[in-house]
Amino acid sequence: MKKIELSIRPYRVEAVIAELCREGVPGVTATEVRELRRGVSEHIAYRGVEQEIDLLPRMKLEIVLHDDLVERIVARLLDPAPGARANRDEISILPVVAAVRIRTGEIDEAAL
Amino acid sequence: MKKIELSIRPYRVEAVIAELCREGVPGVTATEVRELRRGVSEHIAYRGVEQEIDLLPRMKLEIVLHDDLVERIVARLLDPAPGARANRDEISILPVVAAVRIRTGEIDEAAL
Amino acid sequence: MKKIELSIRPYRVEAVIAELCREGVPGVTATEVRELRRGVSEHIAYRGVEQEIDLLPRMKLEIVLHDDLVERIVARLLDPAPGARANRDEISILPVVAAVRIRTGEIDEAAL
Amino acid sequence: MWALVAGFLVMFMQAGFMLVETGLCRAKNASHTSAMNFLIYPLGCLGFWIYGFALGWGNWWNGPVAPGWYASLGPGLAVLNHGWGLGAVTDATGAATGAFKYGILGLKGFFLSPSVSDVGVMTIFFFMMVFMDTTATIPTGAMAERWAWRNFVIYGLWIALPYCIYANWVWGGGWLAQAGVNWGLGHGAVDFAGSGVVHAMGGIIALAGALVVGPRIGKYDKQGKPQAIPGHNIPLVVLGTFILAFGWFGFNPGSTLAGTDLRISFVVVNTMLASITGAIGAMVALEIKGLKHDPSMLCNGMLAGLVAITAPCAFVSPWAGATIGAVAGILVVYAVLFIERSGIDDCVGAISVHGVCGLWGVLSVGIFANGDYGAGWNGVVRDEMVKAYGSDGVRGLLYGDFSQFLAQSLDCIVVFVFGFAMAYAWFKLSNRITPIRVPHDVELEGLDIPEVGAPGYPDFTIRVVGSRREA
Amino acid sequence: MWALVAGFLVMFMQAGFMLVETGLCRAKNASHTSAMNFLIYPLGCLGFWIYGFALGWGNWWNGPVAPGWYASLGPGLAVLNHGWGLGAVTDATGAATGAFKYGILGLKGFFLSPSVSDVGVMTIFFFMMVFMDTTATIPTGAMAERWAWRNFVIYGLWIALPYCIYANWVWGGGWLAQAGVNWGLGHGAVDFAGSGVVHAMGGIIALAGALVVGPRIGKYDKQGKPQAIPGHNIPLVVLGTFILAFGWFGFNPGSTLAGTDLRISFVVVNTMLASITGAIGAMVALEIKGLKHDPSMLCNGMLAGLVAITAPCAFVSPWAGATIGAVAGILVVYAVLFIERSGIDDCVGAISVHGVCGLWGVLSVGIFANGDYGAGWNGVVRDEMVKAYGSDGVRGLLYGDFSQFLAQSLDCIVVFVFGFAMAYAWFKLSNRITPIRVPHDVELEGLDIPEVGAPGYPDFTIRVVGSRREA
Amino acid sequence: MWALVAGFLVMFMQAGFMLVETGLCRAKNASHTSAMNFLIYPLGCLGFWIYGFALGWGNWWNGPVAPGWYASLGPGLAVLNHGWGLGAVTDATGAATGAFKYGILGLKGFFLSPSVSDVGVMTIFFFMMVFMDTTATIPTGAMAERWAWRNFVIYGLWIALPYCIYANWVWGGGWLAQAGVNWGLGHGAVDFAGSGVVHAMGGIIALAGALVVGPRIGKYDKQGKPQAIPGHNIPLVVLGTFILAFGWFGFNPGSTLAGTDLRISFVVVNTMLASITGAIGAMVALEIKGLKHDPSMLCNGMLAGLVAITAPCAFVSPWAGATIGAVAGILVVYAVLFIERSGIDDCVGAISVHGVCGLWGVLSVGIFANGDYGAGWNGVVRDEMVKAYGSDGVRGLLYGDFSQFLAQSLDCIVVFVFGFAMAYAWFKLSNRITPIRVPHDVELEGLDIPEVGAPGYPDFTIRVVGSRREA
Ligand SMILES: Nc1ncnc2c1ncn2[C@@H]1O[C@H](COP(=O)(O)OP(=O)(O)O)[C@@H](O)[C@H]1O
Ligand SMILES: Nc1ncnc2c1ncn2[C@@H]1O[C@H](COP(=O)(O)OP(=O)(O)O)[C@@H](O)[C@H]1O
Ligand SMILES: Nc1ncnc2c1ncn2[C@@H]1O[C@H](COP(=O)(O)OP(=O)(O)O)[C@@H](O)[C@H]1O
Repeated sequence: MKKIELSIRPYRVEAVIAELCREGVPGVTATEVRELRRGVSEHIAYRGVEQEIDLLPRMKLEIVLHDDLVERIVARLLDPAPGARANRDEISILPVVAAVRIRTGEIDEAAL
Repeated sequence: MKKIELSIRPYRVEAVIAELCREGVPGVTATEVRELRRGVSEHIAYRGVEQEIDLLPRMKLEIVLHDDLVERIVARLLDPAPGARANRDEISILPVVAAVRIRTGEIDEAAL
Repeated sequence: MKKIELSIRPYRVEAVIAELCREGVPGVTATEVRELRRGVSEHIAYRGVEQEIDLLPRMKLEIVLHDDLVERIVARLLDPAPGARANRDEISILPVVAAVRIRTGEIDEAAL
Repeated sequence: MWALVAGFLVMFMQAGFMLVETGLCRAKNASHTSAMNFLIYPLGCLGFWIYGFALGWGNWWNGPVAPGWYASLGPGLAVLNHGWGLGAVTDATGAATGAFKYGILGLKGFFLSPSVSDVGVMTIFFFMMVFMDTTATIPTGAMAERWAWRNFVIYGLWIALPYCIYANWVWGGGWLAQAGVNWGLGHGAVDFAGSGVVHAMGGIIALAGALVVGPRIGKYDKQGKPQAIPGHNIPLVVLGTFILAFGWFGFNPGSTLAGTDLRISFVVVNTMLASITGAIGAMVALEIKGLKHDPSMLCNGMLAGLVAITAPCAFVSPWAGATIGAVAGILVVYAVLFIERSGIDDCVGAISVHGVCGLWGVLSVGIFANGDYGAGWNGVVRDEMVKAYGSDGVRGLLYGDFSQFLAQSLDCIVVFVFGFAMAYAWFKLSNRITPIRVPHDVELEGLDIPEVGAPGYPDFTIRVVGSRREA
Repeated sequence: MWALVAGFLVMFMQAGFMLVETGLCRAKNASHTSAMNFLIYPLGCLGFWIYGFALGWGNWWNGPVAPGWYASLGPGLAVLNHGWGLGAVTDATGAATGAFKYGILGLKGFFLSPSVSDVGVMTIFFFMMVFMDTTATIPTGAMAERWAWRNFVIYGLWIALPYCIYANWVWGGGWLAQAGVNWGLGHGAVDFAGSGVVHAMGGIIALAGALVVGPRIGKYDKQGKPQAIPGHNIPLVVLGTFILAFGWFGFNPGSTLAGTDLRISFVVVNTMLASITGAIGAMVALEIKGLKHDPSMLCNGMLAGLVAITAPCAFVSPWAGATIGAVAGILVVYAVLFIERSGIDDCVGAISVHGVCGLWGVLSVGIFANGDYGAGWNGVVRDEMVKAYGSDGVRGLLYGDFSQFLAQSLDCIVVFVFGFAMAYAWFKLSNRITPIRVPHDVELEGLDIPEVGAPGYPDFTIRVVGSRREA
Repeated sequence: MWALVAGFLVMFMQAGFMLVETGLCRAKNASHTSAMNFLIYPLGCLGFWIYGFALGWGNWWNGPVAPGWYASLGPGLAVLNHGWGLGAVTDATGAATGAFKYGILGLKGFFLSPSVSDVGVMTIFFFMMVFMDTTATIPTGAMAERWAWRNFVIYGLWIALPYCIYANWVWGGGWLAQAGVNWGLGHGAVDFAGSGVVHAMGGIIALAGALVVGPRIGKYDKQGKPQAIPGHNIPLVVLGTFILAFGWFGFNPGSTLAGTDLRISFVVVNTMLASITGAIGAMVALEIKGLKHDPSMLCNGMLAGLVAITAPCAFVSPWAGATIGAVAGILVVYAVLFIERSGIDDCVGAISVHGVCGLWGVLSVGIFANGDYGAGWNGVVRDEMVKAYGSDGVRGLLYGDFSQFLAQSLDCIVVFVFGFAMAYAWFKLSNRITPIRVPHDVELEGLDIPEVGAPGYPDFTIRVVGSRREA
């Protein structure tokens, strides 16, 4: 099993999650994070002082999946990336050793 | 070493963490997240518009443990899951390659 | 590829991230978390009731890196840990299977 | 002096509007919405100071309302005697007395020029300015989260125009007030504290604005079903409503312009009763529809009650005040649903609260007015009334003066048609000067940083990353 | 007119209570707590309008207090002359004058019926209504985060009952006010602006409510040691306290009901001095106990000072005002700790601030009143006093009138017994109609969504997940 | 009576200051900043009550200002007749009349002792106390996020000293007011509502404090370039500014101390015009500098306009009021930038808003005063003026009285030198008693918990971890 991690701009969350659900993903965990990507920054003017902010608000999505689903989901995530600005989103895929469904205690693969 | 990840309803955090400490877990990291589980949603009425919310506030716990502890901890987490409603919590277990204690620079297993 | 996770006191974020960027790290994801470390607690007095708080606000940093960089970054993180109080910060290193750059669809190593 | 204190309270209502609107919008637009509500006060006042006051009250002294009602503020007001209208009235000596059968515009007192620098005029200026600001703030609520900053700034300077022209017609001795004298329509348009002039006008401009600017992205899904976009801070909304209710005690009683008028205690009690029955009416309506008692709807209910009682507050007895409030409370719940379903996106329900209940307030004068007050209002003294009831006060339908109801309905129609036309035209025009709506992705990301440069709730380490310079 | 302006300020205190309570409760209950504080204002007023005013002030004109004190509001008040009591007083002609030796209830003016529609009555109605709302809001603070919404709604309608009956006894010319005339207890129960009638009563009802509803889950651990459940927004609490302090300037000076009374400046200075010494008293108390100066306790200190000065404000000299405030400030810190340790969970310290310090305020009249003011209060003019001091003003223990202190202590006992009994019975009864406490897991998850349908701080993408339909 | 109501509004401004400062500071210091703003009110009043009032107004009756201006408050004020100064004036009989050519200190009325317990004195006491608190609160804004709590507490008690001494010189009939009589400098230092006495003094003390305490950690990077440290809640800042604008209507008109003075409506209109042109001036300045319209700067603009109009509000005509406000609005934007670049860290711009624009306000009296008002001010009636203009009102440069401008500039220099010296000395001294700045890591972690024991926005499960006991 794998855990896919990607962080996207907050307004895209609805669209991306709807996509994932349509793909039959069992669950998604979304976390508000601040993310620094080299070269990506926003300009603010606060009391006359102009400044670049690097740590920008993003939404980190975590999806735990069976291996077979991983390919399909990553593909789905790649093409529907709308948004005019150069989208330098990235996806990290981490290995998940086991997933246990608390209520039934089923171990490993069955949990999802 | 392994990292156990599970997200639970916010009010259960105190009970679960107290349990974990009693089990001698070195540390726990808790993060406020919004989680989507298929079939789990809440009903709100806002200015006359009724709606189902899917992304529900949960608390994601992350615990980094030695392998031997993992079994005991997961077992502990399974049985004390109180709460009337069908509890479809799940635990994901990820492999941790190494843990380094910053102050002393000890590498790997010793860090915890 | 590896993902380094560490949580530090919020005020150290600027210094640590500046360090990491100087080391050429492609990106950092920071999340506000509450962290429990055995033995670390703060004392508050609220309406006459004195209490120890355990779940202390920390900033969890996640950095996805090529394996070769990992050693250098972990070393960098160890030495510059200023701060008078006993700094029992820890770093967890998790394996990352693959990273995919969304825009171009490049798979694996190339993404960073 | 009393009018000044009341004016302070009305000025404070700006803070109430700001809180309600900021609370009901999303956090990513918090700074933009509060900045809009902040700046509308200076912008609106500027417009009013330059041309608004002159247009509205320039010819005030000649209007029918003058002799009876404002005496308390001293002779100084006679200086407001220059205007323009249809059917110039020549007095006995044939000289144009400056009065008109159908007054349309006042033309005296631009920039508060020294020619009108009299203590009484200053008081009226101040009082009417804060009233105008209330109207100016209402549309910002309906068009929040998508209104471009520059377009908003010019709107701020323009808003005084429609308000003051209409105010001239009703308060400044214009033709609507003269409807009683000219066409025998009861006492002409009677609007004690501005349900019509302030709230209905504000609601209608909000309607026009919401139509021109269009709904927020994500408000309506493909099937056109409205999605709930809840605000980010309900306690602020409740605080804002309390501040508005507090300010409203300056709004209604202040309109007597003279502290000596004992009628004030009736006005105060009516205002309070309407506010409580408004909130309870909304609660009951929610209960009937099987919905939970959503705090923001309860707040709208109270505001609706207050808006509705603004016109009739001095003319009705307490039980009638309570009924007007209750009807407004129920009306607002259905109005909010109706408007949402009909594709008009109004973040705070401004159109339903101020527009719909404002019109209901104007009409309610024509129904519930009990004739105890308002003798000689708008210069109308009808002998048959005096014979029948001892004094020709403002009477509604239930008290035997049907023509008053006609006058009120005329008032409603005029405010709707005039207000909507002016506003719609302006928003379309201003759209050409500078786009009324922010670009697509600015609206998605949140208006705070692109439009006003500072996020609403920044508070996270803002860093100039050393790396970029080296990298 | 002055009473109306003061009434506006007192009405604004509702916003202050809302902020303090919402700030001291957890974010998951923010929307529920603010909605409770919002709706108590309409609900309380409704009860007051229907039956409260009549019960409290129906027989006001016959009570001893009438002739001297309220003259400023005009003859209209004579209309409030119908009530019920023990020992009917027959005037010279034997006809029941409607007055009673021991007035208990007023029976005139239900629904503000036209029979009482006089300008003066309206003012008293408005003023007393906003006072009543202050009492109604206090218990919501003590029972927040666990009080079921439906039970709260019926509480809102009921609260006018105990308040008005007790108010009749003290202010409406009832037997407590007549204690002076009947039993020679000084001037009878003297309570200038309502430490006893408003605050002590509110605090006691809060006590009864907190007992019936029980502590919050997690407040006391297994060993019964209180756990700190800090609120979610301290700045709101401080803002709320400032609004309350601002409103209080309407609360105390307003009770003179006549702007002409020069005594007002003493009342104002006393009120301010008590508020500052209250906060500093709390700071000193915290310092002695070795605790840090916790902002919420400092706020409670200032509120305690204000509550305590409410009764004696017109009768004491400035230095006494400051002392009363200081004592209240220290008292409240110990009261909060005592109540927390004794197993009663009060989120905002309402019981200690309003209950304990309210009683202290009532007693302090009997100690510090310096006789400069209040001649002929409650219809009591004792010749020996006039001989001794030139005029029979309200005198406390330190100024030679022990019987006044007795009257005040009687007042305290009565308010405690009567208030607690009525409230306890009501809460137990209402528990049967609809459960007073929310179900276990609703309290854990947070009352916002299940009880009032909208989370306090929603602002995150609310989504109707497409998948469910297909899945 | 009017002065009391105005005083309530000025007291409410404390809440406005609290909101602006808390909103512009970071969340980790929210509880500390709001607690500071809360406690300054009691601490400041305490100091004022003990020694402040006596020092400032003890010799008020003998000062030149006495006869003309305060008559409305009754003869009681004659009791304030004991003070100290240079050049004692002996009346005809040679007996020291207690008056001085150059009054420096008043010495009557410590602790509001019974000797001064008169209704008029109480009113002045209350009014001047809330004014003093405004000055006390200004420095907390400039020194927020790094000011140690204990040092702040003693500052709170000390602040009354410099304020009252200076107030004596200008308002209490001291030598600055007598500058007109003694040295023929127009009407002496004229400061209607306190641009100089309250705001400039507050700004200068803030300047001294910011210098002594030093900038926040992270404010200036190694090259000394200012970094933006944005606050945590912009809507609170806007609400605070509205509350301040609302309170300001008590600040300026209240200073007439008598409700009867018709001049009030001019004061009110001037105050409003200055506030709106202040905000628009700031907007224009931001536009010129190519910056986005940052809400916090717009708020500073409105506050700057209000600060500047405080001194001249009764003496200038409306167009002049608007100009003063516009200049202040532009001035404040450049002042904020200048101060930030010159290494002085001022979280809320208090030094620029109150200090710089306060001085501008004082000077503007000497430029724009149009002589319609203020005849016989400070006891100065110059026959040549009476001949020339019919009455010797306060005239500025543009209206032919250059000497008035000199008096105002003298006033500015004195307030700067005196204020800065006293404040700088005090902060240095107090630093020795208890360190003025919090330790390094406390400032980094946030002052809430170490300094005042409670985090600003706690609301997360606070747990006593069972494990520690077993582990
Ligand atoms: N070093 C890193 N640590 C964590 N996440 C990273 C790292 N480098 C890239 N990422 C990933 O990059 C993506 C963020 O890209 P993003 O900043 O959203 O691009 P853009 O903002 O241009 O759309 C996330 O998927 C995040 O997980
Ligand atoms: N696809 C997924 N991605 C991340 N976490 C998941 C996923 N599927 C299940 N989970 C896990 O499911 C649990 C959440 O279950 P939860 O929604 O709390 O059940 P319930 O709300 O009924 O108690 C968490 O442990 C979470 O880590
Ligand atoms: N069981 C655990 N689960 C997650 N993180 C842990 C665990 N044990 C230690 N850590 C790590 O410990 C570090 C937190 O140390 P910290 O509490 O910040 O020390 P200090 O507060 O003394 O500086 C983080 O790097 C965190 O990832």
